[in-house]
Amino acid sequence: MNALSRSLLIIGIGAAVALLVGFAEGYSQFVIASVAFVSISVLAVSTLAGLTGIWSMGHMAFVAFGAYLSAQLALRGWPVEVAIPLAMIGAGSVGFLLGLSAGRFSVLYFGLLTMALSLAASEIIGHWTEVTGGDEGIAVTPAISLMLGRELDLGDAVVLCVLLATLAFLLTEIIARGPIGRRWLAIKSQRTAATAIGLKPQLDNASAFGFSAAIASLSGIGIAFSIGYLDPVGFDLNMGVKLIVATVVGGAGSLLGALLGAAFIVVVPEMARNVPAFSEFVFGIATVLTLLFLRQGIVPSIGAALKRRSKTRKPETPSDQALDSRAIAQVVGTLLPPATETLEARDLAVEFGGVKALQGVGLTLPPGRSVGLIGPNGAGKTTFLNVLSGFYQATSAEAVRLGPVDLTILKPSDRIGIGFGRTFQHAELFGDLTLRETFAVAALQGAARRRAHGLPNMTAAEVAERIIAGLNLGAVADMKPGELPFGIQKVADVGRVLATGVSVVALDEPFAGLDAGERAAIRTILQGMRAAGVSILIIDHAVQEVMGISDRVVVFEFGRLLAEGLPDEIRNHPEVLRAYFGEDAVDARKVMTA
Amino acid sequence: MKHLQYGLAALVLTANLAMAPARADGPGVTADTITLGSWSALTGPFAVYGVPGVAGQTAFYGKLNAEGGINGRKIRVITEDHAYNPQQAVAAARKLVNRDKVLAIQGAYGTGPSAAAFPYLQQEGAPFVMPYAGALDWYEPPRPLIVGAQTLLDYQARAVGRWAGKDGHKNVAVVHAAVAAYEKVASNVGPGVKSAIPDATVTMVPVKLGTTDYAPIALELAGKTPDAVVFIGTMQELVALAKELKQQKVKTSLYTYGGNVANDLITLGGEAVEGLRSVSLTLPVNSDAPAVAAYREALAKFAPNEKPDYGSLLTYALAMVTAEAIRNAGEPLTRESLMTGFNTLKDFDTGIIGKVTVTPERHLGTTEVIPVEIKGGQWATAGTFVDALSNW
Amino acid sequence: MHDLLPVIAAGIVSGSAYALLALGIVIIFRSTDTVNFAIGDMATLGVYIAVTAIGFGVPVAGGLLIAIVVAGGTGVLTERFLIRPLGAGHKSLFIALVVTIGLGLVIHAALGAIWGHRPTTIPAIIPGTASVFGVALTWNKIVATGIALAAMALVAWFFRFTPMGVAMRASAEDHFAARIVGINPGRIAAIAWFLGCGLAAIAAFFLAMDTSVNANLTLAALFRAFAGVFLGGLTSMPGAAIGGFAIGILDNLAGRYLSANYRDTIVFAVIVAVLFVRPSGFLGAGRKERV
Amino acid sequence: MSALLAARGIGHRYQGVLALNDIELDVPKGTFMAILGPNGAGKSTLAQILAGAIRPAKGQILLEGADVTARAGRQGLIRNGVALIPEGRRLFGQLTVDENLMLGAYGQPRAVREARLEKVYALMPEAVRQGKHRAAVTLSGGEQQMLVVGRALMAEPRAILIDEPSLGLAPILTAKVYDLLSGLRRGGVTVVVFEQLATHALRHADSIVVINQGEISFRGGVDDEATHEALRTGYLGH
Repeated sequence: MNALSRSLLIIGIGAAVALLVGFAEGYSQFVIASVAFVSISVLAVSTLAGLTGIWSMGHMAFVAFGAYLSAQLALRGWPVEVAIPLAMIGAGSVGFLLGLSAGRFSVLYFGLLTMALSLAASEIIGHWTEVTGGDEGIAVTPAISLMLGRELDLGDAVVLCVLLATLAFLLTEIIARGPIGRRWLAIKSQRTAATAIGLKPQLDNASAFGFSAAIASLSGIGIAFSIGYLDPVGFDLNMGVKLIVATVVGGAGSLLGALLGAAFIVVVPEMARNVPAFSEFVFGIATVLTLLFLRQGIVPSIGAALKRRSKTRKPETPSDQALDSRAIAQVVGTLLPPATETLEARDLAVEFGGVKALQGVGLTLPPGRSVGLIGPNGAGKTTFLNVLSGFYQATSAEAVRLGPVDLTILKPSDRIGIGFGRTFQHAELFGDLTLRETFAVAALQGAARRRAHGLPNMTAAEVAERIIAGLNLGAVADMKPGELPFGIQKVADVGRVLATGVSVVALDEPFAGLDAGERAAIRTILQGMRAAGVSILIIDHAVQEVMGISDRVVVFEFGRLLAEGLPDEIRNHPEVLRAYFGEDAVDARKVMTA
Repeated sequence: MKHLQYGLAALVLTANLAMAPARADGPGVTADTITLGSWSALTGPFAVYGVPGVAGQTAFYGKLNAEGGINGRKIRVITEDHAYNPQQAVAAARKLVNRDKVLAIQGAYGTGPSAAAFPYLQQEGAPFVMPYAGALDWYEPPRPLIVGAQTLLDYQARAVGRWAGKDGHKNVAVVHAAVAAYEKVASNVGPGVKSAIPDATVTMVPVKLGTTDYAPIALELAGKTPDAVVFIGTMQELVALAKELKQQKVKTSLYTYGGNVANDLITLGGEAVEGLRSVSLTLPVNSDAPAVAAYREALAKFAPNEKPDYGSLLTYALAMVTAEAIRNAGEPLTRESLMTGFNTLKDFDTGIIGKVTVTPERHLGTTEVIPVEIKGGQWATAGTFVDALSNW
Repeated sequence: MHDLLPVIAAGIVSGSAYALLALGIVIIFRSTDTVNFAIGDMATLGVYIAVTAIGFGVPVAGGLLIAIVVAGGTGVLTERFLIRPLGAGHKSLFIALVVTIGLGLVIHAALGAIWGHRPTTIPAIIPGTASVFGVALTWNKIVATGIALAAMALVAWFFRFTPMGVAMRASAEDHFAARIVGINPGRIAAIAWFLGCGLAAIAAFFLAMDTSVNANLTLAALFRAFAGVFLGGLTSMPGAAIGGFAIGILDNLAGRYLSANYRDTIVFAVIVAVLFVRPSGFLGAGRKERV
Repeated sequence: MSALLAARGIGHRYQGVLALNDIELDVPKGTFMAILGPNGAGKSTLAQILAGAIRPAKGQILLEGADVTARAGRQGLIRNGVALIPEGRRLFGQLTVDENLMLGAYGQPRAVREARLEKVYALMPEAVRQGKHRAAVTLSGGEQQMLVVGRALMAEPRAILIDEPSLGLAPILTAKVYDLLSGLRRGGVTVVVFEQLATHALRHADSIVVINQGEISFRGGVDDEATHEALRTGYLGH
């Protein structure tokens, strides 16, 4: 089902429920309204948790914000149509500011901070008597509606709740499940790799938190007008915890899950009404049982079960037969400009707590060439790459630059902009995104650079399509990395960096863990990239592979530069042989040269 | 698959809720039953008050029904839990009025939660009678559909203040929970003290509601050396304060108001609360007055899980007032005639609380309290019913 | 400020309950990566059963033991039948947490249903008061604090010197390595849950003795214990204990000198400020991020 | 020579990543075997499966002919005398040297543990002996590697499986570790080394197994020409 039909479905369901309200008797209407406004706040928490991994216990603060703001506006005669955007903007801004700090904390600690937010909100509501009525609460004046041209009565309020829910689900479908949401998911599943393709986790976390807060405020508007009375107890931590329960039970990040989660926390106690004082009991048991048997929450668990049943297709490992380096070169040529700058590192040192990981190393990668960096385990190859990609700070360096740009002062996420990208030893693909989505997310990051270099204008989807075709990933383009063999994941990792439009690519162990066929495929792709003018830095253990594709080879050992030269020189370099095979170079030479 | 079924069951249930047919019987009255609605805190921290409150009326209506009901009709009370959450009280109100079609809401517990439901009740024209709660604005000015007989906490506070003054305490500290509802009530203590001793010093000491550790407060009071401390807050906190005052050897007299006149206070407070004085709305539960004896018997029979205590005795008496009003209302029994039934109560004596008189201009049926104190580990009367608003 | 020492003394007394609860939370978290939100309710369940036993003539000290065993046993069963089936890993973190929330609700509701909502009391172990820094503390509180401190010392000794304790620390540090030296992860988890819930039961028992036996006995204390846990670090046992005491003292200082009304807000403001400086608490392990 | 440990038809996969395919292997009692192969060949997986630390998806593990596959996945085969020293050492860094060693004999009576502790300390370098109460993380890499061997020895194992002992060590330190392993082998302990770096293994081992892409590509003696050919193919491709 595509995005448009999903959106239409949401509108359709919303409209149908709104119509249904007219036929229901009063109390059922109220239950519908309750499910509607609770589903909005569950949706907000669930979307945030599902797409960014941030779990918030403090969202009732935003719900309260929406509720009290709309009550105050109604009191002053402002129409509800004005209250909606104002509440969203206000809650969204506060949420954005709070979200900026999310990345500093682990999931649980940020959970505590949001708990503190909830408590702070309760304190404020309890003491700001003029606006909130303090702990005694305030009755809400019915709001005027511009569309209806009159005050909302209780029946209208129910419809309002349903419409607000429809709006919330629609916005979430469009924004959170569109390109922006893909970014959030990318960051959630691989923060480091996301940074390497130019995403900014802090900013994206903040915007996700802000979005989610804005959605939550809609729930408050629904509560204000359908309940008609606001009291701090209704927005306390207890309710915030219930939203977490609903999120987990329904399944984090799922729209249908949010609806079911809301129904769960409204309807389960409703079922237990006839047994007074037992709603807690029933609610608790239902929560525990659901999670024991549907571990990932209702919707994802059922979804997974259905998928298991239908899936039999097994993706094939890529092989070089299907790949053609000339075709790849052609595709790559349309995606990124040829390299024009030299990547250079001179006299670089890195220390971790007094331990020298690198000292005095360096290398030069002229535009369009390929350089191999090899060395035994512990040589410092990965550390070197992490300095180049900005994840580690060099303790000292004479120069680390790409052309005129000093890399040491650039943030990791800014390297894409000057044309430097990297891949990862373990591929580090975005676990929650399909390959197509992954390429599209990366393509958006590369758009500016492609434009600046006068490459043909393409949408993200077009870029993704080209990469899929060029790397022969058509059969697996709509699958997630977890379902794919490692070989395909590694190919996709290269595809991802190509989509960002960079001209200098550092590959971290591109051959590690691959079989012969997969290695051949990577080799073909690298040849294609070279032919398209990409500068390539290959860091790998697979000596033979590196030698085969590199113009020059650099060897590190124990954090120092051991040798540097043409592949053939390195192959017979006594120090290199010693490094790999120890002092018994006789044996080793046999091994290397046989 | 089993798990899927649970989910489906929940969905089907939601659908059923939405489609349930409305019953066509009038508002809660049939040939043989009268259905009343009520709400209370049956869960959460306030269940300690809410549950006994329900037990009292259960005992009264149980006894009444066993004796044949009112004009051949049995009384049925549907009680909903709101866990002291006003939003849940609104939901309860909607269910009771809209689905259960109750005649009236009576004996409802919780001031804030009940107030939250008023706009809805008013829209539906449902009477709200004899609540186990109350605030000044419920009765002043009188609202046509609200009638009660629980002397307001504000009046109790004034009365206890006056008592402290009459006892000769010139320097009085009022320790109160720092939320608006309690603050308002506590503000009546000062005028009460001053009505007896015009130049008395009254200091307010706000404490966060839910405080368990009263050591800092006791130490603060030790510095102020008040002659008397009037406590306006929950029982658990009163116990904590009393114990801490005793420990820190703060020599002072402790006063409180009706909500805390429970046997639990003695159980929990032990020696620390000996000599504590309070105004009460009811006679002590161990009183040998006939009505109180009948209450104890009914409670043992119809709510055997609850031991006799202040809360259930009060709601028992309030239910007695409701029953009297239903009798007064005569036939046909409608919401209008019920309100008339209340409005014609004159000096109705439950034998438990102060005499109840309701008129269209006066919807709070009584403003009387009775002074009580803890003597030898038991509540004992220290006088007779007095009007809390008078200078008794 | 003349009563600074007494206020701190009172803070240490109330802090000992927070510290016990915090320690319990951390022990369980370290062993099974589960934040046990039901720990307070499990402990309260232990106290209720202990009170029932005391009603049948069991001495108060015996009651304390019963509370520990019941709470600890509930913990062991919970781990075995509710937490272990969820499996390990990052994804189960919040699922396990929500399961304990659900369990807490069930226990809480059961307490009300079985024992009613009216508070009862536990008789004091030793009546009377003593003067500490000029502040009168009941012997009860002093004994309670003493037992709490002794329990913490015992736990420290257990983890420091017994093979099982060392094994538990090893397991917390590296589950896999612990397995391959022959440490049974199931037994480690069971002991951790028993210890954690048992410690919480001690806290709950003394809270009950100090105030009353009621279903919401640990509510406020648990909340402060969590604050202490986050202050000290979720992975550090000494951190949790110190954090708990720190919260007790901070809470009393704030209540006495700043505002009795805003004490929670003040305590939380301090914690948030601390977390911004040290995002994993004072003694907690930093977050490892793989590059 | 009978086989102490044997693998029969072992197959394993991690999330679609090739790990092991149809491994048949006999580790003769009392020998020093080196299992060599490049990164990602499946050595670590095989080491963990042979030691019972993870349960193979397919196949059986035999210990002296008895099928012990069912015991795998929990505490491994340490109680049956098979000790694993995993890749990256996996010491308990926050625990002291003493505690690390004592854990090696976890479950044994105190007297036994203390007696063994003395024996093991005798094999340890000076720095380890001097630092009994230091946190293990403060030791140097070489000392840590020795300590983790010591931890395994505390179980008095019949077999030691050691994964990448040379990882991150200077050659001189690696040599020391191998000397220790050789000494153990002379003392009757079966030693299996899983290595990327061939030099030391070639010098100390009795037999060589080359594993590549999850499959055994060669088995033979140390001085075979065929061994070198196999290693070349294994490391550098065809």
